[in-house]
Amino acid sequence: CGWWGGEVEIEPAELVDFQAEKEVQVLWSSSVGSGLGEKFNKLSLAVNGEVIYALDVDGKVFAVNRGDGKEIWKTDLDTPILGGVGVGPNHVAVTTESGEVVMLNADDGAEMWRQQLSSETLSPVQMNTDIAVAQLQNGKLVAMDISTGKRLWSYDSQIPRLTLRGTSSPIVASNVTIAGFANGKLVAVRNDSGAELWERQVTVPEGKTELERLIDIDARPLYINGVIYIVSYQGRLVAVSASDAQILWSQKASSYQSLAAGFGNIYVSQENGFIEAFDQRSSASVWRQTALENRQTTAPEVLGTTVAVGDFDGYLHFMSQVDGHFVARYRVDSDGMRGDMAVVDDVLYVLGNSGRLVALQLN
Amino acid sequence: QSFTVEDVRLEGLQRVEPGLVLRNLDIDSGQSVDQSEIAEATRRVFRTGYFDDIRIARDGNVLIVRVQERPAVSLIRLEGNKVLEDDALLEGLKQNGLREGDVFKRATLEKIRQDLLRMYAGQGRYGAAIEAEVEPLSENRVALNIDIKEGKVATIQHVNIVGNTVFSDEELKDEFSLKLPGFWDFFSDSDKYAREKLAGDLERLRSYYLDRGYINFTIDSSQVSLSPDKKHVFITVSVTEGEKFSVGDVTVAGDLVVDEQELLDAITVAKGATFSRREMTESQDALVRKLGDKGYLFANVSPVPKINDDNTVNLQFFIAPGKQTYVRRIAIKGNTKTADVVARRSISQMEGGLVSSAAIERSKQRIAQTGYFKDVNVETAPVPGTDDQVDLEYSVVEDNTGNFSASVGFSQTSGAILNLSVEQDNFLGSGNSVGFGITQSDTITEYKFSYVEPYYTVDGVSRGYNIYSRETHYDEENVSNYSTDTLGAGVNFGYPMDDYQRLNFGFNFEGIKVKPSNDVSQEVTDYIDLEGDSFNIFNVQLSWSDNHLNRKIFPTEGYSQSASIEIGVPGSDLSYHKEQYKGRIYYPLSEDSEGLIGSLRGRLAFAGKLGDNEYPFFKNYYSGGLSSVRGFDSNSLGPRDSKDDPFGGNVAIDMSAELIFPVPFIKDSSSMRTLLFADAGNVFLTECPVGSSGCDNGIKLDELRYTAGFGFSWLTPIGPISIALSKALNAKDTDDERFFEFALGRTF
Amino acid sequence: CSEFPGVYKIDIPQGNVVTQEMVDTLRPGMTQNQVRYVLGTPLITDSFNNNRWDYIYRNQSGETGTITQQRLTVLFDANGNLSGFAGDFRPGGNQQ
Amino acid sequence: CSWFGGDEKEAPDVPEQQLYQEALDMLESANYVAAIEKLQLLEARYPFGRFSDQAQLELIYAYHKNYESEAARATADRFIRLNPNHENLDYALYLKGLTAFEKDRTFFEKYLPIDETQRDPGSALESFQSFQQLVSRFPNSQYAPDAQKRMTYLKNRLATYEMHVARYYVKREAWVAAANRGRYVVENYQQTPAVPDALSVMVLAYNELGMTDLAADSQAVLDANFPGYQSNIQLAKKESLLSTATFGLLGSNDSPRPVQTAKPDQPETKERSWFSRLTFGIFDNEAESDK
Repeated sequence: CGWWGGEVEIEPAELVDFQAEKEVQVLWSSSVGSGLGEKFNKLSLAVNGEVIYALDVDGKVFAVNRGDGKEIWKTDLDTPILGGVGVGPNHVAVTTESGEVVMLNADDGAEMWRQQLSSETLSPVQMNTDIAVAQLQNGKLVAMDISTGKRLWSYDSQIPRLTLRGTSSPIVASNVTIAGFANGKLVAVRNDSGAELWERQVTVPEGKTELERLIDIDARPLYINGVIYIVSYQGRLVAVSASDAQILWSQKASSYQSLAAGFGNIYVSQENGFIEAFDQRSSASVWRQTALENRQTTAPEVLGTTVAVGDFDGYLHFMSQVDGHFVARYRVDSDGMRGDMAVVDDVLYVLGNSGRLVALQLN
Repeated sequence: QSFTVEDVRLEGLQRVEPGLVLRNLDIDSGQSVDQSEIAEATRRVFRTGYFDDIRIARDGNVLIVRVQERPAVSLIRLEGNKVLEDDALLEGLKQNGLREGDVFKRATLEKIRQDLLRMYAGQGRYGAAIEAEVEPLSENRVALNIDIKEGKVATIQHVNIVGNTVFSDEELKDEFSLKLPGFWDFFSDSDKYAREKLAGDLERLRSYYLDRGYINFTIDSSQVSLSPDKKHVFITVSVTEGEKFSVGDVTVAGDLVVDEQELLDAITVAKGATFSRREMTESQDALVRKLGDKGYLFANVSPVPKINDDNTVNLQFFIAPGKQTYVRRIAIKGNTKTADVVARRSISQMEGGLVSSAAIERSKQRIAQTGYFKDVNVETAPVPGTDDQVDLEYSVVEDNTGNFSASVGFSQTSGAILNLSVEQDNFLGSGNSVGFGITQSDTITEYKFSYVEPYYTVDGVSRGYNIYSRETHYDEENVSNYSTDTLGAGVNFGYPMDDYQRLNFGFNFEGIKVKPSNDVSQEVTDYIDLEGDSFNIFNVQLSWSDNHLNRKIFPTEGYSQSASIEIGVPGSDLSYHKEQYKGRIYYPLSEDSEGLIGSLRGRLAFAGKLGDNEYPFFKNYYSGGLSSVRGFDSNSLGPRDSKDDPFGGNVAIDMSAELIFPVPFIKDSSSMRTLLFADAGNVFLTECPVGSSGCDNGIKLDELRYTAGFGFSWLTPIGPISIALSKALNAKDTDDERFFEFALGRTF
Repeated sequence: CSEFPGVYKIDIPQGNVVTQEMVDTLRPGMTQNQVRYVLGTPLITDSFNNNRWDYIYRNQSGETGTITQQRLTVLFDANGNLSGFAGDFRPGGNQQ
Repeated sequence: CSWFGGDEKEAPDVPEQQLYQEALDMLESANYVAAIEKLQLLEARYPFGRFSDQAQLELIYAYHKNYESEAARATADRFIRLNPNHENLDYALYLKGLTAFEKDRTFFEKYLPIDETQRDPGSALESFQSFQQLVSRFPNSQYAPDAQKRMTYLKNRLATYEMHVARYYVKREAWVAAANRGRYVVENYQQTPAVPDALSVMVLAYNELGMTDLAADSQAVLDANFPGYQSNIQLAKKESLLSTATFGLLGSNDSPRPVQTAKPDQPETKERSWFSRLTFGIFDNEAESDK
């Protein structure tokens, strides 16, 4: 309670020391653009084949070779970018602050088409072979033809006026798209017409104030052999069977980060910084790591036998998937980390807030 | 089995009133009760929530009710709250039914946490965290210790408008009151998110488009989102602009009780112009006012836009006049010192007469123009039981300047003033202005009596007279050194030419004796040789004034101008003519009434000789000082006589531009005014006065002096005080500059 | 000419404005409320005569000083119904 | 760990009886501010205590004596609302009337020769109503006689105020306004000294309005109740501008203006030209403006 500080805030937990069991090896690292800005936008990178696509908040999109980090091409849209990078068969999509979806050619970064939407798109545009679906901040899904950008259909879900910043990002399968909304609903729509197939209420809002009633689904639905796992803010972690949309099990949880899975567990990076593992079948809580309280942990990624999580100070924490004890730690970016990470062939790719792109391995 | 209760005895009561228990028990002596009725009574008492345990026993025919009171909260201790003070929080809890001395009920703890969290959420502090626990005290009382972490206020991180093509984001965001944290955001709270402010901003955004022709503009969605750490707020507004429309033909329909052309003239919306909702509403108000002037106070005008497909919109104003309304009674409130008639005579709306909204408003302005009141408001209340009669109530706030200004004053020009005069416009609240007294200072000794009755007749014909004897030592007032003894008497009267203009006439007699002091300047001695040193002058003054200011004390709007001519009538010892024009205009620069006001002021004066005698130098104009060009010693500008003392001139020009801004840091600043000013002015001599060895005569505009500075006026109970801090911009080394000027008895 | 040459005097409108059309719609036997609806609320209801209403209109023009005056007295019978009227208006309409 | 917070002021738990006694002593020694503080504490700490009713009454009295008329009125209203049939409710009503009676006369104005009846009656009405409630509900209360006297004073003051306004409207020649003001006095303030003047105004106004029958009625009532009463209210004499300017030396007084009954199609009078206004209408030719 400092004399000048005035406002007393909730303090993030200090770093605990531990016996490192694995050693972090950095394959390569390079600096990409001017970073992700402070507007709390989760500008996540994306990997497609041998190429990593990253971006910065001022509108520059980079394609970098996955092996050595060398830049393949760079396009400058010269307008602020809001959503992360979406990748398709031969396409790279980003969304701008003025509400446009810009589709670039994956080979050379040339602009293929541009489509004006009615609101901001804060999460990566998802694509399958022929349609690209953007999820807007005002609760709309808009599907566009992947080659021409022509609007095919749009689905509107009524969301409350006060929501959490950021949206989930839909799974676009061959004939159905599954998306989680800020009203705590998980919805499946037909790709051909946008008509609603089914809708499940993941969490029911309680409490009086708008604050207590926030139940956004900002995590991306996770599909593992026939079951969709989804978590909402101030609500529940739920497993839904993809075939008949029945809720298999649910556990109390609160997270706005995407999920990860490994060793039969589902890993949740809770809102208060706790990392928890739930058994995929029985939903029992296998272990819970509480040392990262209030450190604004990012979405978890599974790397080998560990599960990795970044935090607001830019530290990358590796925990054993078996019981959650710390295995290694490495500081990626002093500006902190927000975006989602990516793992391909046991290599973890991380884009820090200052624009530092790192590829690293554990051994 | 039941038994008749002879008496009821209560045991274990400490704080709660016996009456409360008995009322809920609801068993009175002589009533026969059985087991189930007693159980029911116990449940009723228990439901009051004051008791932990209730046991009913029977002693013969006496019912014994033994209660165990729940602990009372004797103290609520708050820890860690800085932004919301203790009593603000306690007050909030009290409103939700929890205060010291209350009984501590089970759900109280959780309720406290929720109430406090809600209070902080209301302040935009979504990140607050609160823990409350109970600490038992002696005598069945408890203390509640509440530990608060207030967290930061959620600031606006990002305002984004999507879908706007015609106007840029920056242009639109200027209209918002919610701003991104600016460099001085610690001062304003415009970056703190509040839902009502957002609603207001969206309305301003809509008006911005509707006022520029985009009649089909819609706001599709306005999304407010919060960062997970609850410190930042993001606002996204998606809009559809639609086409730009211009005005088609404008018509008036419905029960036109006033001839159509007069109504059409009141409408400012022109055919072919870009459609603007603001203009449409202004025209609507103009029509309502026009109908109000003709007695239809409750008239209703509704503009009906009809959209054509050629991007034009036809506007039809539909008129529903309602009944002609009359004023039954006019009440005047708040005048504890001023007589009712003094305010009532300025009201042109008559009791028992047809209502005219223009007259009601104009009367409010006329009362304010008397200068006796600091603030005037009018309210119209329909008379119950009738649909065509209203009562008016003019509420005034009296100017608190005291009746007497027997004061010891000080001003640069005349040093310490010992002033035992009663200078009172609204003498004893009679509305007449009376002045008598003695003023003694090193430049002026004056005995005077003046009396003016502004409303000698009921239509505002004013009449008054004054008698004075004054000895002015100009040498003290750093003007050429001579002094004058004047004995004068005069009569004046005036009358209104219309609602705003007045004509005033004055007939005065002056006996002036000029006394040159020892080293007097050549001009004075030569003048006296030529014309002698004592004169009896009979002069006639005719002045015209046109006053549209909204009030006399610290006007904020409107203009006023006056032109006057004074003729020393040929045949008296000295004849001359003096003409003067003065003008002032105030113009509010920002919509809200408390904002900036610009004002311009100007004086143009000319004088010359009439008949055979030379123009009397002691009737010269002077410039410099608080009333003309601030920043120069008073009367020091203009030509100098042979003794290098200011001689004045027969032509005077001064102008001033002022920027009036709200008084910072002071809440009730209705009796203060702060302004920045730029003055310019000087006096000139068209031809050299007799006896001067050569003077730079003629009106030379490059001789005008410019100054700029800060002015402050304050209406204190003992009289108005004015202060000016000014800097001359093009002073010559011979000028006497004056950085700080102060005077009691004048306001800017 | 007016005795204060040039002095601006305000008009002094007093009383209810009553027009011939209003008078024409009057029917004997009307209740007080019906009369009030047609003619408006009378500004003069004398304290000593409660079965008659006086609609007087007087305007003293500020410009010319001339006074225009117009008067209508409405009379009610014992149980408060319109029984007749007098004043500067010709009884128009189909007077029963 | 607040930097300035200091320790939570731990109000000692003074028993109810002692607190009330201390408050009474303060009242005795006319230390009203301290008394108010003690009584407020008592009310907060022991809302249902034995002394709460009596404490309320003492609080109203303390506010009144401390010139806090707003607080006194509010506390009195709350007391009357909370215990409608309390035995010394009359005291509360009396105090409420008293504070309104003194309310708008600031210290300064009491000593200036200002005719109070010409000023805003405002709280006089409120004071009158409180006393009226007191007298009607507690006719034999010890405060009733004094309340009655104050009511008559207030009634006279309100009536005189009405007459001042009536005189202005006579001077203004707004006859409907004057008649209604007169009528208001006659109907609301019967036994006050202003009634004869009110009747005279009604007679004058009705005559000027040409309603001679109504004028006769009023005159009859005036003669019946105040035989031979000569009121000083009459038509303001017309003075020409010249005579005003020269204090009556020159210029003549004109006769009252001609009365015209309105012809239904009254011609719109011509807007006076600027020239004729500036030259006082002297150069207007006869035909142009109708005399």
